[in-house]
Amino acid sequence: MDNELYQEVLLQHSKRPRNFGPLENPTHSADGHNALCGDEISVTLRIENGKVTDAKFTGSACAICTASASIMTGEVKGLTCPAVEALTSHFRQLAKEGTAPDVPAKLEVLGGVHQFPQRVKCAVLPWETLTSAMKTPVEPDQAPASPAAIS
Amino acid sequence: MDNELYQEVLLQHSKRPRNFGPLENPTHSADGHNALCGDEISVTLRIENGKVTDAKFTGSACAICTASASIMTGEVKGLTCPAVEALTSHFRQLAKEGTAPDVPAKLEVLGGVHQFPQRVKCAVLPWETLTSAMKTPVEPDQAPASPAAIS
Amino acid sequence: MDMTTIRGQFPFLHEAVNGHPLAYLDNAASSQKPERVIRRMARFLESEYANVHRGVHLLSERATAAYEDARSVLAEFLGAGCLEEIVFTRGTTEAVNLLANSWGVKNIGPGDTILLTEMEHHSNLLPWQHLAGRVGAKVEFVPVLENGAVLDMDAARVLIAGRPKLFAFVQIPNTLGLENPASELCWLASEAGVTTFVDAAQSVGHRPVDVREIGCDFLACSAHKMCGPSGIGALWGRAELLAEMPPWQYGGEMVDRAHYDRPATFREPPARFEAGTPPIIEAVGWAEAVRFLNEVGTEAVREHSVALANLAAEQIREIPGLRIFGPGVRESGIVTFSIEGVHAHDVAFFANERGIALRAGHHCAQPLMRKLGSPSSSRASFYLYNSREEAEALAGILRDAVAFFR
Amino acid sequence: MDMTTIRGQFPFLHEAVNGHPLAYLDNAASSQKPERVIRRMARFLESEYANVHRGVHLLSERATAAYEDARSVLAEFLGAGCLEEIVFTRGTTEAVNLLANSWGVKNIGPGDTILLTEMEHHSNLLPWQHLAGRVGAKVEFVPVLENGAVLDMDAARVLIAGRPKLFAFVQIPNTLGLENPASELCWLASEAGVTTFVDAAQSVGHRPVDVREIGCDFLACSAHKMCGPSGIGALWGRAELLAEMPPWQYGGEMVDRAHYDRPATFREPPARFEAGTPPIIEAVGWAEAVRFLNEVGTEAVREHSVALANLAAEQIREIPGLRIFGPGVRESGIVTFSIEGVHAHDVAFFANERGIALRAGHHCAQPLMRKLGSPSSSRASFYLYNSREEAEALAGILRDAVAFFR
Ligand SMILES: Cc1ncc(COP(=O)(O)O)c(C=O)c1O
Ligand SMILES: Cc1ncc(COP(=O)(O)O)c(C=O)c1O
Repeated sequence: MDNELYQEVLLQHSKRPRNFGPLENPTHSADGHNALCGDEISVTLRIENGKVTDAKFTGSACAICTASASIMTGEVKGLTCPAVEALTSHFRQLAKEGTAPDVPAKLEVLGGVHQFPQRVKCAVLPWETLTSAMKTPVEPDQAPASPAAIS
Repeated sequence: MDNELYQEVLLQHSKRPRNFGPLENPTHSADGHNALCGDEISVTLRIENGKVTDAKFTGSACAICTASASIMTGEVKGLTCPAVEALTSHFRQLAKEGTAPDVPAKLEVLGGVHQFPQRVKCAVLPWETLTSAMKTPVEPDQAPASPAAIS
Repeated sequence: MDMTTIRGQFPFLHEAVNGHPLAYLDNAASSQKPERVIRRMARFLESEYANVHRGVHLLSERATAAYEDARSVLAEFLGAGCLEEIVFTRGTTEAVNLLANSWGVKNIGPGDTILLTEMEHHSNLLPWQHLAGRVGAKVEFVPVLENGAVLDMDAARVLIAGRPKLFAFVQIPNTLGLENPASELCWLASEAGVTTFVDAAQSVGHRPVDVREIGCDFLACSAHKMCGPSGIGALWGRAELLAEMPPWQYGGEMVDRAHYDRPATFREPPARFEAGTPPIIEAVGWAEAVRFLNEVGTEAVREHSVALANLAAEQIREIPGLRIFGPGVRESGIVTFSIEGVHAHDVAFFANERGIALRAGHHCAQPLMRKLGSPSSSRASFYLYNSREEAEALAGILRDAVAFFR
Repeated sequence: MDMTTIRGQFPFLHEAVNGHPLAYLDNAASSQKPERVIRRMARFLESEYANVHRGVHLLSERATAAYEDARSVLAEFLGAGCLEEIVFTRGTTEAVNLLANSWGVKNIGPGDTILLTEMEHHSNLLPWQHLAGRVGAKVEFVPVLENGAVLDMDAARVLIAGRPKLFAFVQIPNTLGLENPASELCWLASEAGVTTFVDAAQSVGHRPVDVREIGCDFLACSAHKMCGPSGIGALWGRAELLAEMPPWQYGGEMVDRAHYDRPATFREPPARFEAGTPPIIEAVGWAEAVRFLNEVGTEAVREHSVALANLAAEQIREIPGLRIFGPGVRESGIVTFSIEGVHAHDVAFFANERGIALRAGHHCAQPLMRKLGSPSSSRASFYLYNSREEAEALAGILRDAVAFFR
């Protein structure tokens, strides 16, 4: 297929996502889903001293969403929470408009979605889930809910 | 106006309706109305020994409805209740189809409405009200409700 | 407004009755559609149609884009804060029922008051009476004064100060030819902390309507009364109020997660209130109607319609026994009247034989017409494609009708 | 069926995607419209349009005649006892909501059971769950067996024998490619004194449907899924049941007498259930769609669609990791599938680039798809204008998608 959506590097991320799987001892987590197309994703974080020290994801999602989550979890590791928030808002702009300031080169491959309005939500979903994860501390004795546990 | 609906004799009945006004000592009465065009009519009867001995009507209705009530009240006087029922069903047929068996000549002027489906209800309303009046004895100490009393 | 250009855009004007050109004066019941609305709907069906929202294929993308474009066109037309404030319904009636069953059931309880006016259309009366019966609230009415000439503003002030839970009123009634001072009423209500709903079925597309200028909380209108198709209307509501409202109808598109054994969770407005396949073709046609009206200008539409109504009213007022309801000078394109000794139904029938389309009956305002002493009346209502000639023809025909029937 | 003639009547077939002809396989979501339906609606708007019911003028008479003609065309198409048994709604979803809020609220109380199946569309699930929550009733489900191949008839017998107040089930689910034995289920229910509702959104216009033959009490369908416009559908109900049902929405046209100070009285069905200006243009378009389908023959439509679904299913079944839901042999035009390692959303996107319109997602049947272990799947659904070539193209494109994404 010859279009600007599924670029090779994006396909690689979707076929072999990084940071996919359960995170041990997460401090924060959240589930996200796209009611319209069926993407389901969970993001788990370890936040220590105001910094994201580790980030992983699980779920069942389309190539765009999976690649976005794969790249995202790599990029946010080591950032302070305010830096993650800033990056998230730049990423939203990238997905909607095709360009945005201060976006790491690795994320730019996702700029192509802006030409496909129905897919923007797929690219943005991991970031929305990340935002809600940062606000949702994990109760010590309660394992994070995985999407599979919902059915 | 030149059409088969408002024939001269019908217009005369609507301008100077017969049997219009309150009936003294009615034994039966009912109100009828056409929610779609605003015809309001009351029919009062005196029924003695299974015969309609007197019939009158009041109300505010269009020319077709008024003429129909005027002719109807004249025609049913002196008929037995079963005969009124039979006549009513023949009249319905006349209004809907333009002809019907056993219809007194005076009623035939109303056959023209069948060409104007929206007016059939106007012609039939007095007869429907008559039917329900025959089933509704007047309580001795309760005057029949006139449509004006409703507002 | 250039009448030749405008009339040239309405195909229905080619129709005739008994050889008479058709003068359509039944606009308050529903309006005719310009060529471009008819064409837009046909073109949409030929090359852009599919179900909306869930599809990733070409036609579904086109249909979704056209449907959501309609929402934003309407949002802008009404001065909405954002397009999520527009909920598509079947029409004004469904919008009021939605509001009563969602906002109403949540916010109105035993002993509460719902304030209406005496000049409401049945669709802004019956849903509230039913709700009041269901939850044990009561309904009060701001009276109409002097033969229907004007709303009793003193009474309105007193009743609003009594702090009803809701004040729901019509901006332009479909009977009286008057216009209520919507922004003043909403200002009084909001000072008293009273939520407001404006029935704008007769005003949107007939005069400029801006929800922020009016200052209401909710407003409803119907496409078919403003050059658009049947089958669609809208409820506009302030985003923060819509966000707190429970769903009313349940089904596809409005749900977030559904389960066999647990209650579902629902999406944000407007999706929450649009269960099932929405009126898609209708939204597209409506957007085209709004574009058309924007080009003509709604203030020009208002001036034209009111001028014709005044012209007609002045001429028919001379007829002995004829009574016009409402104010001496028309404030909308509507002229409702009764003629002593001639029933409205006969008037309309007679006028039709000469090519003039009038409406007869209670105009879905039974209690009002009963109060005014005329359970059945005739109505001529004017809109942008009507002409001076049409307005002038009315008086002659009514004179003939009087001669014929009286 | 002569495919060249049929395809020639559908203007959308002139569309192309990236130079590929458009193969529209999203019919279960909504169908395309033949030229004659599009033309009929335009012609109606040009020379017959007005509001219905209350008018005595020419256009109002024409519009009323066309609107009521549509009711009788549909009544005959469904085998209704009389035309008063047809209530026009926005669609199937609104029909179910009407039934739940009118018949349901009146007849279902605390401790009662509403019986559904596990394969319901959200629109025949959520209104009942909401009603159950509101009145304190409970919802039970007839299970689906073996990968969604068939309804568990033994369980159905037991659950029906438990005498639920209502058994509401889908005749042709929009996911599984199966058809439920509607008359057998209704017979079991009526033997047990259980009222029945059939969701016929996917069956009316796709196979012969006769309400007397099915033996149900209520049935609903949507015009847009059967070559008709959006914005209209119908609830059919037995006259004696409709007669006992309270109104649901309130407004113009459905009221007999309205008052300021007393509850209103209401008209007989169907008027009682059609508050406000109805979908007029839509009814006229729907009637034309029914005439078209009557000429083609609904049994021929069924055979054609099922044959194409079987053809497609046989070919795609060979693809490694591809799983088709439902029975081995198709009973409707629907083929829902998932592919291991390739998400449905990507499949649909990929197929669209080659001109094939598929649907991806939960198909408004979240609990079912979750039970089948596939929250998101792809669906190809066939209708009368689809061709063998289109069905055959599917397998090749899916192979390419697998190579691309896996
Ligand atoms: C003032 C007013 N409100 C509400 C309505 C109801 O609108 P609809 O029939 O489009 O729901 C009408 C139209 O009949 C109206 O004139
Ligand atoms: C089986 C079934 N029931 C109900 C519906 C709802 O129909 P509508 O969206 O037209 O209200 C659909 C269509 O989406 C369906 O497939």
